[in-house]
Amino acid sequence: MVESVIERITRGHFWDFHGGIHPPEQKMLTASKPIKQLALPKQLIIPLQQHIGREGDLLVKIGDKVLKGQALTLSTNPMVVPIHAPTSGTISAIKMSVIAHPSGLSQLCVFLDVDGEDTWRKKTVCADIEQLSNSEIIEKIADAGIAGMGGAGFPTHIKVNSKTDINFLIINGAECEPYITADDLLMMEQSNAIVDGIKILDKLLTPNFILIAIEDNKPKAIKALQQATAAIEKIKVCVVPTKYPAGGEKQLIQILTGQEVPSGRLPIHTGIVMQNIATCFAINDAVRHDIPLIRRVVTVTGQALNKPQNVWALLGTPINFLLKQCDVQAIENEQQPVIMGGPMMGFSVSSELVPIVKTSNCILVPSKTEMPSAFEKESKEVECIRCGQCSDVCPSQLLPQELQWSAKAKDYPQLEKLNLSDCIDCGACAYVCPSQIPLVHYYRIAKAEIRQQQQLDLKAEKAKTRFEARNLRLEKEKTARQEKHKKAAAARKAAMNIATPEATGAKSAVAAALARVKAKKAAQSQSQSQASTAEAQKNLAQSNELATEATNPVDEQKTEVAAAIARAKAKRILKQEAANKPISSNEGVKQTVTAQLEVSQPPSNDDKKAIIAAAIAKAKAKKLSKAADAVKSVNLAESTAAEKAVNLTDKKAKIAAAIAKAKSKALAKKANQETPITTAEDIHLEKIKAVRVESKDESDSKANAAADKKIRISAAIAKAKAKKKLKEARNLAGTVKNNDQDSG
Amino acid sequence: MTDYLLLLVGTVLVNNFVLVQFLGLCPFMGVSSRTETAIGMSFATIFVMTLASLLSYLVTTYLLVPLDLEYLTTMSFILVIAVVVQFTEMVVHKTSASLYRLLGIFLPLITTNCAVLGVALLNLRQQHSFFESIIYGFGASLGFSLVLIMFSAMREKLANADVPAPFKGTAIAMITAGLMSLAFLGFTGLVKI
Amino acid sequence: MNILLAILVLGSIAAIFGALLGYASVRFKVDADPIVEQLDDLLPQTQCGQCGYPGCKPYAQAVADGEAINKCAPGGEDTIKKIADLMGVEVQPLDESHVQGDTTASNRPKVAFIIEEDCIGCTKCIQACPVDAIIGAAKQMHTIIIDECTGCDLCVAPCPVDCIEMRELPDTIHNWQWDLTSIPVKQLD
Amino acid sequence: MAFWIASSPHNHNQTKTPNLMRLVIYATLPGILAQWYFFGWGNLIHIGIAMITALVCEFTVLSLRKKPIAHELLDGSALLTALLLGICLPALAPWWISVIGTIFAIVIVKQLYGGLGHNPFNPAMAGYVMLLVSFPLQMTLWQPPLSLVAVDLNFTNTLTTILTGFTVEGYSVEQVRNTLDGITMATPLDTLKTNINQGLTVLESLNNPVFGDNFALGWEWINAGFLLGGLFLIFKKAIAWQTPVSFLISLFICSFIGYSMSPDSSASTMFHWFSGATMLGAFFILTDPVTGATSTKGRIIVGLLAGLLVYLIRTAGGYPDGIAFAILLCNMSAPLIDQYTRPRTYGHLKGDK
Repeated sequence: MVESVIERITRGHFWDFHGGIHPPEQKMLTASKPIKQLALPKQLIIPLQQHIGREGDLLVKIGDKVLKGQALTLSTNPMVVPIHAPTSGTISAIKMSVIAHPSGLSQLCVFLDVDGEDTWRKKTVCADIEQLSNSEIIEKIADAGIAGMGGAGFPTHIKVNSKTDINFLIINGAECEPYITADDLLMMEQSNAIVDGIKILDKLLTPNFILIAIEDNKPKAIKALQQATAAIEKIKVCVVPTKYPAGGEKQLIQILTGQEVPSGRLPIHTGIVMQNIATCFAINDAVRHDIPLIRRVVTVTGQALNKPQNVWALLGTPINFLLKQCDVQAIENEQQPVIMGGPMMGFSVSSELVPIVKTSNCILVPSKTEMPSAFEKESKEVECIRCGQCSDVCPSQLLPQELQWSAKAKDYPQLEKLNLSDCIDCGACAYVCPSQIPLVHYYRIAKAEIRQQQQLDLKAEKAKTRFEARNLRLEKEKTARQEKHKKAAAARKAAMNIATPEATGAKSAVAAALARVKAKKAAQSQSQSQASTAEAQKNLAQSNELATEATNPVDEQKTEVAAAIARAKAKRILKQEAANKPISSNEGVKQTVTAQLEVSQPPSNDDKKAIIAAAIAKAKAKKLSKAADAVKSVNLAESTAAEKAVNLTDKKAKIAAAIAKAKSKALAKKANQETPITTAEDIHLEKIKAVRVESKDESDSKANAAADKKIRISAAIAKAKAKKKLKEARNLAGTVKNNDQDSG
Repeated sequence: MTDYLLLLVGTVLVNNFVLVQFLGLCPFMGVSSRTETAIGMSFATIFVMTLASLLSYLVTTYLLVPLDLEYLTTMSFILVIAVVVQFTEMVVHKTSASLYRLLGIFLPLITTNCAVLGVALLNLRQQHSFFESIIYGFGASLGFSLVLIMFSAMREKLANADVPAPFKGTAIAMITAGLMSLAFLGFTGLVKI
Repeated sequence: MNILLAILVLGSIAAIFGALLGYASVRFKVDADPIVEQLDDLLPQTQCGQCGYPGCKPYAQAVADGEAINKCAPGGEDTIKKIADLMGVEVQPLDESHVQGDTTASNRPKVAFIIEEDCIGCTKCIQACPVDAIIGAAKQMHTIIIDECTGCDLCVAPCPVDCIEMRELPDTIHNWQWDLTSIPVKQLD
Repeated sequence: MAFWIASSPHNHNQTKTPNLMRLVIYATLPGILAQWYFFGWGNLIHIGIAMITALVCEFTVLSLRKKPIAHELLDGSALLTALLLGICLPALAPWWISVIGTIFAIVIVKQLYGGLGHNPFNPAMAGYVMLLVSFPLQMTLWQPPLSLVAVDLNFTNTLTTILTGFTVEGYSVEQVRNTLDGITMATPLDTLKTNINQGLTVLESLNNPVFGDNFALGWEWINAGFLLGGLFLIFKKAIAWQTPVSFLISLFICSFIGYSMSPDSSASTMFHWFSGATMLGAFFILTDPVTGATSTKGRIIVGLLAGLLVYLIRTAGGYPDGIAFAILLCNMSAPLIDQYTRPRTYGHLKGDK
């Protein structure tokens, strides 16, 4: 199979992909002029994210002076690609700015005021790459911030770090989009550097064959690369017929190997890796010369420019600078489309401040005569007549018109059935549509909505499980509570049976309980101890009255007896409370005052326990939060060095929290207050992990250690306290029970 | 053999139950909004109609005629059809729960599909033999299925059409059915029965 | 005599068929399909309770038992249509009496937001949240886990100091819907 | 200078639907010229009437629906429908035939479905079939080729016949249709069918002057004209070649089988190709993208089916020519065929949809 593929290629026979179009190429505008070196712009706008993946962590702050090639962000994750200062200067701002995205939305960008000196940071040039191990090379590629420069911007170091056997390494120099000649010129001028880059890739991936695919409309580039690779057996320069979109990854693979990449999979699964020409050049720069990805060739073209040509643009150069360099003809009262990328798949930009990023290969400023459809204010869309020209040109063999009907009807299941996800947005269908339907636009909207729907479904699924978990928990708590109530009721019943039979009516017992409650409430406040005694006496009188009312008025003697008993009980309670008072006030001092004071539930056995548990938890939570604050400050101050330490404290905090949780659980036995307790712990965990960043003091690593210690201490304290509390609570429960029995 | 073939072609195309004789319009309009449903309904109807014409032939020939009870024809046919439909419903429910749900009320409503009773009564009137009855029933249901499936595919296409509001839904479906009927007139005289 | 014969014949046919069907119903017995699960899958799982049931699952159960299908405000007409398809009933317009809050404003997804300076830490919203998306403790400031919030706005009403409001999620390049008309165009001189 | 936002692709090959329609209209010219040469002014007058009616109908419906009138009125689709209907009508049919036919075609078959692009049936053919079924008498008022007609059918005579039923000199339609020999004429297909039914062999019936020297006097040249126009359209890539080719092959095979089985009662293959509306149907009506199948495979299947149906209806059916019916039946089955002939998408295995 492999042999026959190579045989065919050496004979110059290729496969064909379905469909495809031949739009006017217009490459002659720029193909004959060399790549121009530009003067430095005044300011560069460097978006933090220029690739697929996530933003890196900022390493610089406003006012910092940076040198050319210095890293501005740090990669902490394989999907994060760092960015570098394209030249030396001062960071003047770090703020949201319009980025190179069709939406015209803003993202965080570093504004670099250029000092004009262009001073390099220290470079370590590598003389012999043979001395480097593969992992060292990959690290260099990752550190240089290289992401696929053909359009998608997939991090290159992931793509070249493949474990599977690679059959073909395909170097994509097809550049099928009209107008664009950036790769063409690069191949003409830098063919040796590109081949050196390919050699590095060869070392990393060890493919069986390396195919360089170039469309047959670039004779000079073909010649240059053929000369540069003449000595290397493994590399084959493949001259493929010109047809849009031959440069699409899947299409090029089909042309060269006749294989199709299965839907939903990557080429690497079929043993194929594809790299862009410009990426190869950048890899060579990064590995051999320690030059990170800070510049690229950009084709600035279109008939609205007087001097269209390819330029070496620093990343972050705003397009208005480029347009001025190429002498744009401003048309009065005319809305001029400025397209980043080619005419088929590029997007129009909304602001002159949009910067060049790693994936921008072309700035196209067409004149009205050459591209009238780009100027149309209103869509000239008419109804589809099912002529089928779109399906004839679709490189994915989809049915664009049926997709269009379904997209308009928002019939997403049908769209998925028609394999909308296999659409590569090449725009061939919309290009040929006689009804001028913006087909690709419909698909994009539908794709975005399908994606969002999937996310919503995922979210709904999560919400469902969370809701069910919550319900389960509430249910458990409820049954637990009921169980306890049952037990308590049984205990009361038993107590009543033991107590003197007809001494107290039920009502007097209630009255007594009421009195008890009030007395207790009064007694709890330390500062009002005097008043509370008085109040308790008042309560005594009240309970007396109540008791009087309660008992049968016919038998006065009995009433009196009952009242006396009630009074006696109340007195005893009062004494008891007085005895309890110091303990509780002590508690109040030890714990946070707020925690105790707000508790005002009737002190039944269970509730009391719960209150205590809540108090403990709260106190602990506070301590934890203090610790957390410390951690936060540390985190800010020493972001790199302290990271491991933070992780440590994080762990400790977690352990402490877990202990506290376990204890409070044991204590509270899922009483009412459990919900806030657990969530209280959650909040602090959450905070420790990562929340808002606002800190005033910059403590050093000692503070970190201190925080660590603090947490441990607080955990220990909490443990001790919990033990004490437990004891007390048991005692208290015992006395209360005794009281009950007595009163009964 | 040729006769049977002609009878089949005649019932499927020339005297199509739906588009020429206008029988069974209720499920024709009701379950034609999706092709999947229409195919399911077609199989159910083919099964019911073939079995019903067979059973009704047996009931007439061996029960009602010997006992001189021809006036009970309609009643006993209804009984036969109801049983066959009920049976079909159970089978469908067992074999394909999703189809069962898709067909919904129209599955038991095959009972009231006038094409089913029609085929039984027409068999009687045209004095078909046993095999002719079966072929007639099969052909009628085949014709029904053919146009039902075609119609459903058209309606799926129509779902995206920009139909004026007053004609949306059933109205435009009826117009489409009328145009289909017009097209089927082309088969007139194809088979002389 | 004739009538008797007729009755006899019809009766015997009916009896035979009846027996046949009886056998068939045993032979082709189908267990009840788990309709509640399917309904629950169709519902948006905001657990908002606007339908009058404490969550989506209970409402799914209720619909399976014959409750009206048009009470799910967050799901809107799409959901009603899907339920109608599943249940084999007519599509009904959304029951407006079950719509709380201002649904006309926009269809953009919203999440709850706690104005943290105003929060007094009463935990009432925590108890109201059906998906435990609010964290905080008594006397502590609360906050919303945005990723978990379903936008049901059940926490808005219980807040005694009105410090919770529903805010639209901001547009990012990740959730942008290709609405080209919304792009602000800047002038280039 | 201000920025202008648009979605990609920003380029377009600048083809337009109205241009496509206009191209198809031009391509009918050779056929129409042949028709005019052999049958006089009748069809041209009908085309004119139909076109005016079509524009009026479109205007009315579009204004009722508050759609952009100028835009859609001039897209050429209504004119094309009227043109095709006018070509198909018998030359001497009364004027209201084309008016009713066009109203039916435009209002009911096209606009009720939402206008261009939405109609599942070809409007011209649906209109024709409706007329054929509803007004069988008027729709068989075929006129013999001019060379066989006794009356001098100049423009005014034809016009008055169409408008009033009588020529200027006062001949009725029936009289006009009589040939020099005093025989009422029918189309060659009609004549052949009647003769075969009467037990005559094909060879015997070919003696009838209506068949001329080759297969069908006049008709063969009209068909040749439409064939020419069709080839032009295929050359310009305005229509897909699959449908007409597979249709003609299918018709050829069917008629060849029939002819070789019983040469006496079957017309030759070339007679089928060059009589009736075969070429018009093959290149101008079956290829209507709106009502046909969209995939390549689907187009071939539709063509084959149409060929079979045309042959069946011509030889065994009750109507002399089956093109219109066959096309409507194909329109009916096209959506179903489309559903089952979807091409395999890149990266998907066969059968894995």
